[in-house]
Order: sequence, then structure tokens, then C-alpha cells
Amino acid sequence: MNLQFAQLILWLPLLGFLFCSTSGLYIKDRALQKRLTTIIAPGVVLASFVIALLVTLQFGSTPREIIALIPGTSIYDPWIRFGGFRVNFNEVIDPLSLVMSLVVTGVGGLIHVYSVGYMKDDRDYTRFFTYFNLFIFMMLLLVLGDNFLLMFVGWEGVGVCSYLLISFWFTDEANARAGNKAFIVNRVGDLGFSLGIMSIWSYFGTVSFYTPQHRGVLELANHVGRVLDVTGGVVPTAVITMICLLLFVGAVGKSAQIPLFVWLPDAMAGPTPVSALIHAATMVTAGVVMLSRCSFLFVHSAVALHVVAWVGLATAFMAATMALVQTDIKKVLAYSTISQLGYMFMACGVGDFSDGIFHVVTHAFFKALLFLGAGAVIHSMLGEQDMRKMGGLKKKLPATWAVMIIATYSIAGFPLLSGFWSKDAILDSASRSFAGDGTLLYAGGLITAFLTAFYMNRLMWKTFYTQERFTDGQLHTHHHGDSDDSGHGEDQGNGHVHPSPGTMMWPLYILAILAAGFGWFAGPYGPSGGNLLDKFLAPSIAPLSLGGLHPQADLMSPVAGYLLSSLIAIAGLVLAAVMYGRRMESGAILEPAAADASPLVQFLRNNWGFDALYNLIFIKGGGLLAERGLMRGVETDTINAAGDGIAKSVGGISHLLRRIQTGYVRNYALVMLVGAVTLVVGMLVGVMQH
Amino acid sequence: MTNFQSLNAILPVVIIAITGMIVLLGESCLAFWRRSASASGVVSLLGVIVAGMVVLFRLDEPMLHYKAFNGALAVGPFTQACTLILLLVAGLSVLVALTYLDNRGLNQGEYYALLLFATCGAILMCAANDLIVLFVSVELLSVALYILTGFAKTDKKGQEAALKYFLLGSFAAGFLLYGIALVLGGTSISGLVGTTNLTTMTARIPDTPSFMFMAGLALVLVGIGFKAALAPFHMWAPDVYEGAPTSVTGFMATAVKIGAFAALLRIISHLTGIAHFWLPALEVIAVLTMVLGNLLAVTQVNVKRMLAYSSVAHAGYLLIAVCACSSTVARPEALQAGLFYLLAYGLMTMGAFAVLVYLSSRNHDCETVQDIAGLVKKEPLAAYLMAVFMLSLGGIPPTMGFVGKWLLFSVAMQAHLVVLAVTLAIVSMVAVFYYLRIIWTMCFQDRSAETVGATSVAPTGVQITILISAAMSLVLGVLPAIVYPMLSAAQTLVNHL
Amino acid sequence: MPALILFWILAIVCIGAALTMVTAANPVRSALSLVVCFLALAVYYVTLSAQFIGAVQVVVYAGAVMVLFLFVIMLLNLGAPVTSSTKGSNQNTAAVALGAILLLVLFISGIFFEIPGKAVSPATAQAQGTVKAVGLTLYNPHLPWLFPFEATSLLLLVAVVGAIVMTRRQV
Amino acid sequence: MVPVSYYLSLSAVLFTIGVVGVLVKRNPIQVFMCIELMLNAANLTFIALGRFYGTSVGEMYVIFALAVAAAEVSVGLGIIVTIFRTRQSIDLDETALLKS
Repeated sequence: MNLQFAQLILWLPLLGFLFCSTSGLYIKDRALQKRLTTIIAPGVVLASFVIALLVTLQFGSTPREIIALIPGTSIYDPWIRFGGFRVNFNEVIDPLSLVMSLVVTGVGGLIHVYSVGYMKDDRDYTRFFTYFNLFIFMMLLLVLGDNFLLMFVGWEGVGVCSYLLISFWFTDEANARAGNKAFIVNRVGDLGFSLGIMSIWSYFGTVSFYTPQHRGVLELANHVGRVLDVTGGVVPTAVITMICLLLFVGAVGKSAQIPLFVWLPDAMAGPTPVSALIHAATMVTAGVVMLSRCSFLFVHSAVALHVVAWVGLATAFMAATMALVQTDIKKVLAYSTISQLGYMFMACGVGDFSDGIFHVVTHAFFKALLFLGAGAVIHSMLGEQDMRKMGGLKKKLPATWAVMIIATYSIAGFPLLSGFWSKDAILDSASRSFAGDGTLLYAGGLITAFLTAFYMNRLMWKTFYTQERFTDGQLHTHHHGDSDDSGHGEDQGNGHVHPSPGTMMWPLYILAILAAGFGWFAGPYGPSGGNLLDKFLAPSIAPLSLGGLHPQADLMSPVAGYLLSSLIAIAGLVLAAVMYGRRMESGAILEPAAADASPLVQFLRNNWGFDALYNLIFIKGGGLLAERGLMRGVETDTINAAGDGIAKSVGGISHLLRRIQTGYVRNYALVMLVGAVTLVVGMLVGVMQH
Repeated sequence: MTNFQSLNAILPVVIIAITGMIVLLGESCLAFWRRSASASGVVSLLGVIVAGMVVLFRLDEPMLHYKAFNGALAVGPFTQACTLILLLVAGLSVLVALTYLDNRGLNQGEYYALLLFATCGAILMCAANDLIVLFVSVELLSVALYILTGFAKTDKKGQEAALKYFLLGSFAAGFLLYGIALVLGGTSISGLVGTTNLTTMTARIPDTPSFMFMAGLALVLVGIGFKAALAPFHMWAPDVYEGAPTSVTGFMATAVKIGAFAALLRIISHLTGIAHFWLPALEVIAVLTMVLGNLLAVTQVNVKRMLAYSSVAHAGYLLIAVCACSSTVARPEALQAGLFYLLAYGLMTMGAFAVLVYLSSRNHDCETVQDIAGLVKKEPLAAYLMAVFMLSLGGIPPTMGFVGKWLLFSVAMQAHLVVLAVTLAIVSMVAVFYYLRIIWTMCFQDRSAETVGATSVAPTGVQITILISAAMSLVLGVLPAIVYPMLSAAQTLVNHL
Repeated sequence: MPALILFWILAIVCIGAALTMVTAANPVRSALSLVVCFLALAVYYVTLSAQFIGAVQVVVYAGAVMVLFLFVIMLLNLGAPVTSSTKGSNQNTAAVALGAILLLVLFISGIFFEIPGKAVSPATAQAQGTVKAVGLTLYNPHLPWLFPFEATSLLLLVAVVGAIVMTRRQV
Repeated sequence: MVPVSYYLSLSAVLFTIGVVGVLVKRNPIQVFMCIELMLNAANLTFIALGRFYGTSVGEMYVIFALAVAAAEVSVGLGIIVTIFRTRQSIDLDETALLKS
């Protein structure tokens, strides 16, 4: 197969998007439009998946490095030419981009198929798939682009799409606000990313990853102990550290790490398939993808690696503790996503980028499954997301329970399931991490693993096992078999039940199989001598030795490691089962009053004080500024609409400034004169100094 | 060059001016012309298209590298590129006006004539190689715009805007003229009177310029800064943009800025020898403009006013290109980036205003946030295209605004203007607030009952404008290389100082 | 020496008239003071042997422009002064203060201005200010003044059209 | 012979008076007169400079400045007349519908 064919991986979803976005113009028949959308929107994504799979199978079996650059457009080469600044519109087909393409199109395609059933009664059916296809395209651009600029285009693109998707049901004000918050917090990260790219350009003289002349950034960094720029000079380590840290800020924003994690829990407001697509399988992993893509840079900076590792561990641990006290089922999953992303960052930080990607893949499977399952639960509870009002759903929703239990055990690291292999690989690397703090990282990772197992089983017990805590009116009463979900959003649930279409069930089964078995397939005891994924990814990932860093000796034998992490996971699961098993009636360990009184619970519920901190800085500060700016009436509404505290601060300053704009010509002329006099005086002072 | 050759070199301007006169004559002398609602508009459009063709066909003529009229005008590729952008903007403005004037019952041929004369002024600003020519062109553009701003004579806001624009504009013109006088004095050398010709001026300036020259330069910058709406000379912009008829605002926001920045780029390119004297001042102005424009835009509830502040902010971005001209290394790229951004800015701003015109009805100008609430349900296409313009203005890919901002970024880094680059990055973050709010309002807010959104009576003209602007914003955002020939030719300005 | 005395007398007239114009509450008085100022400037032009410009100054500025001003003031019956309010006294203070700084700066750049080389003799200068000399310079095919002159004609056309558009009653 | 710096200083004074006048007057006609004064100050500079080098260059600038001033006057007074027609007042502080 010709490699040029691989271009289609990227372009097919764009075609789907173009069709969906414009079909309203030339197809007047709504039913026909819907039928065509149903075929085309998931079809293009699955077709992309098939192509990606074919390319992988063909080139993955060959031992050589399979980095190939495919010109994205032959019309204009280079894409942007601008003095010394040249950027090509190339796609890079290498192991990393192929693996990520497979995940994005595979899991994304399954979620598309699921959404066909889920959204089938929604009046904005086509619009939904328009955004979905565009989202997939942007994510693929991020993954496949061969330079930082294309990656940034995709990076911003997924941001815009997530904004549109989170606020999809716009009648709900909270959704729109959550969308805004997500977008705005992401912009903070994007700021770091864009500055990072600018620094790369000014120090390296290029922003391409690979070039046909082997002068791409990653190729320039592919020397032991030193990084070159295009002219052959050596880029100092301090610069590399600065660049890596700036890029890391971008990754922190997109992947919801400390301190920019606040948007992810709120962004769960969107429809369930959206949460599954954005916040489990694709968008939030962009940070990890970026770090792995830049592994050649990161390995040259021990400082940057340390920062990544410790921020990752801190996020993993903190988010896990926060998940312990959540009562909203989707919030638990959101915090668990943040926590798992922390694991992936830790993997990158200890130089084990390929296992970070491994965890991305397995996480995509089980987290998508958990979200889709949770969506089913919520839907059958008529939109109720509070686990305190659930319980005993195992009898009502056996199929949902079955897939959820697989996903739960997988994320908890139950032996031999996917999550077990990927998590253990990360812990193993952490224990051997180069810096001497490996033991600490390992211990932290283990504790987090224990917490993960505990809170996930807590979710299962509160939802499925404990006694029913809802009234009859709260549950769909006429279930057809184990109908999972019934084709509209959770906020639109109206007790009208449809038989669950197969399009919604079989994606779940496929995901369940992958969540259970993929880890073994790609892990150390898999086929073809094991470690398939590691070996496959090797050409795209820089070895630690490139930066002169070397892992420590093993802390313990691999088998001991497996046993320990298995024990930890099982202990967490069992402890949750035991504790909640004794509270079958209330489904809560602490009585509500006791929980409210407990300082620890309060501390965790308040996100470790982060809420208070942000509240102090932005809301209070913004409020103060807003007060000084004399905001009132309609303006206050628009400020609120614009988002949260940051918006309020900016709005306050804006209002203060607006007071200058009096509408009187004389005042305007005065300001002009102030400017003119300052300018003249400034210039004369400048001359005088010479 | 003889005067005839010179006239030939500025043929586009001549064509536009003659078209304007034909429109005036036709309107006043021909009965059938007056009866037809769109005759003036169509003739104007034809004139603009012919002029555009002339520029396009002569892009490569070597003759055009010379100065016309003994150095009064520079007619090289830089001018050609600016002329093309301006003609594009003018053509789109005529199309917008076709709809707007019909709707408002203002259909008078004088509008088009004045629009064309203003275009002449803007083109001459881009070509002016002598400060006094610049002064006359600025006034040609401004006087025409004062009248256009007050064209809706019964509209109180329009009148107020016209008066404010006129008084403050003349005030700025006073500074500009006095500045020119000081430059004339400051460039005198032994036994020879000074000069305001940019080419000769460059040779006359010593390493440390005289007080008088610097004071003059500062006042000239005030005059041009007013036209470009740079802080703190921007205060007129929001009031005038809001009060002027929407079709005029669109033209004003784009053509004036293109003319002013072309002039600024040209002047500054001639002063690289003394860059360290003016660069700090311009950097401060750039930061101030970016910050003020963006901060003030955040809380606006009137879309026209919001766009006015956003145009102030964009003036700040464009000033980065001007500042980058200080570095000899970065100058070619800076000129290219500036031109590209002017084109991008012209298209997206014109498109945004065109959408507002499209949504205006006979007795109600669409301009508040309330007017566009819930638009996506009623006019999905208009809403989506507006979203494209907003995303482009916000610098979000895959639009022209993104590429333009990126180029500005990279020239800032190339010229080692790190402060400007970082400011640009930070304010771009703030900018997303208010651009997104428009999208948010269109998509996610319910239309309040009392706003009746009857759309335009004769929307063809404005529809074409919206589609052209949106298509170009997107296509050039994805394939910016299309305009490289034009841009790289324009950078030869450097070789023809 | 007589030239210097004339300069000072005219300067006092000129500045006095300008100050009166700014301080007068009544627009008619302002306009008349401005006429005086313009006339004094015309005399300056003549003493600077720019006879043509001096004449134009009288005809166009002191004559046409100021008559137009007065005409509009009368037409709109704006003879009565605008009642001044206390609002904006800060503005006035700031304006005067900034004006003082501006003046200082302009003085610095102006007073220290030395003519590089020496001035030409009055006889040579005399010949440069005639209509003939001005015309020859303006229409000289080897000098750049022709084009701005043509551009000005377009500007005047715009002004004519504009005045008509603005003042014509709605049809 | 009067030194050129005298003329420059005089024109600076006139210019400044004009600028300050723009800032303190409320009647647009008076404001406009002050702007005319600013333009005339520049004219004086042009003539003085041109004369001292014995060229007609100064006159050129003044001719253009004059034409521009005349054009501005006709348009400006036109605007003021229209405003008066609809509002019966031209006080600058009363015409402030557009602000902040």
C-alpha cells in the first residue's frame, strides 16, 4: 500500500464534517439528512480507523524506523513561507502518530456509533455530529501534524470543539458556563504552549519535528548529551529547560494537571458521549501525546523531567483523594480521569514515555466504558447524578453493571486486566527512575493505586449494590430487558423508554473486551515475545540515555512488583467492599451530618483549598475590581455570561477604564494631548541622552 | 518619469477618481440614472473592479519600481499590494452599501462617489513618499469620511459621531501639519532647506537627530496614530464606530487602518537608522494599545462598539510589525507580516460588519448583543459565518487571523521584541472572552421576545460580501501561500528606499 | 532693528488676538479676534517677502473662511455665549498645564534651532515670494509639487459635495 | 533681520494657544476656530523656514494647508448646521449620546 494513502486518515473526518455542516443547505428533507448523517459521520471515522490499521499492520511488522513524511498538500509547498520561517503541511506517520490515530479513530468511532443511538431523538442530531467529526479531525491534526504549528492548530481546534460540545445543550446555562470555563482555562495553557513554540523557533530555527533533510527539531535533539540548532550551534541546557517547561504549561492546561485542573470536573456538564469522547479518550490525553512527541527535548533536561514527574504524582494523588468524597457519579469519573492523567505525566517524567502512551490507550478503553455506563445509569435515574440517591441498580441494569465492573476492575489495576499492566509498567519505571527519588515516586504511585481501587469500588457499591435509595418515580419503570440508554440527553429524560438499539450496546462490548484484554496483548507477557507496544513505539520515543540520564537498579524483581501492586489493588477493592457492605442501607460510611462536620471530608470536597484559593484570587479580587468599576445591570449579566472569576477581574478593570470614555470631545482631546506631550517629551529625552 | 508616465503609474487611483466623478455627474444629470436604485453602486463596483484588474495585470512591471511625480509618490510593489487590499475592501464596502442604503432609504449616489474618493485618499496614503502628500491624502480620506459618518442626517447618533470625528480628526490634522513643519525645519542642512520627502529625508538625518526633527516626528506619529486608532489617540474610535451607519463603519474600520499602517510602515522603514530613538516609544504605544483595546472590549454590549475596541486592539497587533521594521534583519518579514495582517484584518472586520448589515432591517440597525441572541436558530448560516469572523479576529485556527497573528509573533521574536510577543500572547487570551461571547450569545442565548429580526430587504450585495470575506478568511487561513507572490514582491520595498 | 520692532508689535497683536479668541465666551468675538490674528499673520507673510501667500491669507482666511464662520454663527443665532458650567474646571487646569509643557518643549526644539549656513539676502528672498516664482515652483515638471496640488483639487471636490450633502434638506 | 527662531517660537505659542483652546471651549464653532489657529501656526513656520533658505518651498506647503483648511471648514460647518437642525443646540457637552 502506498503511504500517500495514509493521508486519508486525516482528511476523511474533515470530509464528514464538511458534509454534516453543509447538508442542511442542499438537503431539505430532514429525515434523509438524518439518515445520511447516520451513515457518513461514524462511517468516515471508522474508515479512518481501518486505514490507520492497514498502515500499522503493513509498516508495523517491518523492523526499520517507519517515520514517513507525507506532504499534506502538494499545491503549496511550503505551507507557510515567510522569510526564514518555513513550515510544511506534512503529516508524520510514525509509531506514535499511528498508535494515537488508532485510539482516536477507534475509540472515537465506537463513541460515534454509540451516539447514533443516544442522540437519535435529538433535534440537533446533525449539528452534534458536525462538531464530533470536526473534533476528530482536529485531534488527528494534533496527532499527525509534523510540526509544532500544525500541532498547535489541532490543539486550539480541539479546544474550540470541546467548547461547542460541552455547551451543546445550550438551554442549560450551566453547560454554557462550563464550556466557557474549559475554554478559558485551556487558553492559559495555550499561552504557555505558544510561547514554547516561539522559543523553539527562535532557538532552533525550525518548528518541524522531522524534515526530509533531517533538520527537524527532534532530529536536532537526537544526539547524546547535546541539542543542536539548524546552523549547527549547541542550544544551552537552560534554554531546553525553559522550552520544556513552557510546553509543559500547555500540557498542564490541556490535560488538567495541578493547578489548571479546575475546568475538567465542571466540563462534565455536556452530554455523556461528549464526556466519553473529550474527557476520557482523546482531548485530555493531548498533553501526554505532546510530552511524548517532545521526549527528545525532555530527556535533555533533568529539571523539566523532575517537574513533570512530581506534578504528575501530585495530581494523581490529589485527584484520587478528591474522588473519595464526590457524590456526583460523573464527578467521580472526572477526578479519576485527572488522577489517571497524573499517572501518565509521572510516566513521562520518569522518562518512560512509551508506558505513558500505553496507559493513554488502556485508559481510553476503560474510561470511555465507564462514562458510557455512567450515562446509562444517569439516564435510567431520570437525570439524577447523585449517588446518594441511587443504589441497588445491579438488578435493574445488569448489562450496564457487567461492563462497568470490567472497567472498574481494569482501572483499579485488578491483576491481568488492561489497567493492571499499564499501571504496573509506570510504577516499575518510577521505582527505577533516574533521580534517586524513585522510591518516593513509587510509594506515591502505590498509595494512589490503592485509593483508585477504593473510590472506584465505592462508586460501584453506592450505585449498584447497596439498597435502593430512590423512590419509584425516580426510575424508568418499563425497561425492556436491560435497556441501557434511551436516546436522549440526561437532562431531557422524560420516562419515555425505547428498546435499546444494538448500535448502543455493541460498542460497549467491544470496549469491554479491550479494557480487559488489551493490556495483556501489549504488555510484557503478550504475543511475539511481549512488550509489543513498547517495541513498536521505540523509534518515536527518546531513550533516557540521550540526555546522559540512566535508570537506577531495580528496586525489586518484576514478579515481586506485580504481586505488590496486585495486592494493593485487591486491598483497595476489598476494603471498599467491606466498608460499604456494612452500610447497605445508607450507602455511606459516614452519616451526612458527620461527613459535613469532618474537616478532612470538607478539605477534600473543597479541592484541597484550591477552590478557596481561586475564589480569593479571582472571584474576590474580580468582585473587588468589578465593584470599583461600578458594574451593574446588564453589564453584570454579560460578565457572568463570559465565564467565571478571571472574566470578572478583567471586566472590573474594563469598567474602571470605561469611565475615561466620557463621551465629551474635550476629554478625548485632553487624553490625546497627554499622549502627544508624553510622546514628544519622551523622544526629546531620548535624544538628550545621546 | 514624465508626468504622463507618472499618471499611468497611478492609473488605479485615476480610474477610481474618474468613476467617482461619473457617479456624481450621472446622479445629477441623468434622469434614468436617478430612477435606478443601484446604478451608482453598480458603476462604482465596475470602477473598482477595473482598477483592481489594472493593478493585477501590472504587478510585475518593472516601471512600477520608480517614484512617480518626481518623488511625490512611491509606486512600487508595496504600494501595489496595499492598493489591491484597499480595492478589495472598497469593492466589498460598495456591495455592503447597496444593501444598507436601500434598507435605510439613504440611496443617494453621493455616497458611492464619496466612498470612491475616500478610497483614492487611502490608496494615496499608501503611496505617499512625501509627508505633505501624506497630509493631503489623509485629509482627502478623512473629509470624505466625516461626511459619510453623518450621512444619515436624521440620526442623532450619526450626527454626533460625525461632529466628534470631525473635531478630533481636525485636531489631529493640526498636529500632523505642525509636525510636518518641524520635520521640514529639522532636516535642514547647511544652506539647504529641509525636506519632507522620505527618500531625501533618510539621507539627511544624522546619527543623532536634532530636537526639532524628533519633535516633528512625534507630532506626525500623533497624527497618523489618530487615524490608526492607537492608544491614547483611540478615544474617538468607539463613539464614531457606534454612531456611524454600519456600512460606513465597516469601511472606516478597514480602509483607514490599512492606509494609516501602510503610511506608518513606509515612514518607519525610512527611519531604521535612528531606530533606537523611536522604538521604545512605539513599543510603549503598542503595549498600551493592545492592553487597552482588549480590556475595554470585554464589557461592551454593543457589537459595533465591541468591534471598535477590537479594532483598536488589532491596531496594537499591527504596530508590532511596524516596531519589527526597526531591525534590518526582520524588516522584510515585518513588512510581509504587516501586509498579511492588514489583509486578514480587512476581510474579517468587513465580514463582521457585513453580517450586522445583513441583520439590520429598515428601521432597526442590528448592533446590540441582544439583537444577535439566538441567531443560530433563525439564521444559521449568518451565525456560522459570523462565528468564523469572530474566531478569525480572535486568532483561532484555521482562519486567516491565526496565521496573521502567528506571523506577527514570529517577526516580533525575530526582531527580539520579546515584550511585545509576550503581550500579544497574553492579550490574545483575553480577546477570546469577548469574541466567544458573541458566538455564545448567538448560539446559546435565547432570543428575547421583543427584538424583531426582520432581515434586509435586498440582501444580495451584503450576502456576496459576507461569503467572499468568509471564504477568503478560511481559504487563506488554510493556504496562506496563495498571497505569497504579492507579499514577497512587496518586501522589495526594502530594496527601493 | 525696525524689522525687530515690527515683529514684536505684530507678535503682541497676534498673541493677544489669539488669547482673546480662546477666552471670549461669545463666538462672534472669538471670530473677530481670529480675523485680527489672521491679518497680523498676513502682515508677517508680507514682511517675510511672501507677498502671494500674504494676499491669499487675507482673501481666503480673513475673508472667505472667517466670513463663513460668522455667517454660520449668525445663521444659527449662536451669538449668545454658551453658559459655562463649573464642570470641567479640572479639565481646564490640566489643559493649561499640558499646554505649558508642550510650549516648553516646542521652545526647546525651536529656540535652539540654528540655521545651518547663513540666510539668503532680502533681495533674493524678495524674488521668491512673487506669484510668478510661486507658480513656477508649483508647476515645475521637475519638482514634486504638481501631484499634491492635483490631489487637493479632488479634496476640494469632496468638500463641495460634502457641504451640499450635509446641508441639503432631505428630499 | 529677525532670526528664524523668533518666528518658530511665535508659531509655537500660537499652536499651543490653539491646542489649549480646543480643550477648553465647548462651542464646536469655537473649537474649530482654535484648530484653524493651529493650522495657521504651522503655516507661519513653513513660510519662515522657506524664506530663510530663499526658496519657494514654504509657499507650497502653505498652499496645500490652505486648501485643506478650506475643505475642512466647508464640511465642518455643514456638519454643525445639520446638528443644529435636529437638536437646536450645538453644545458639545450636550451631544454625548455615545460614550463608554
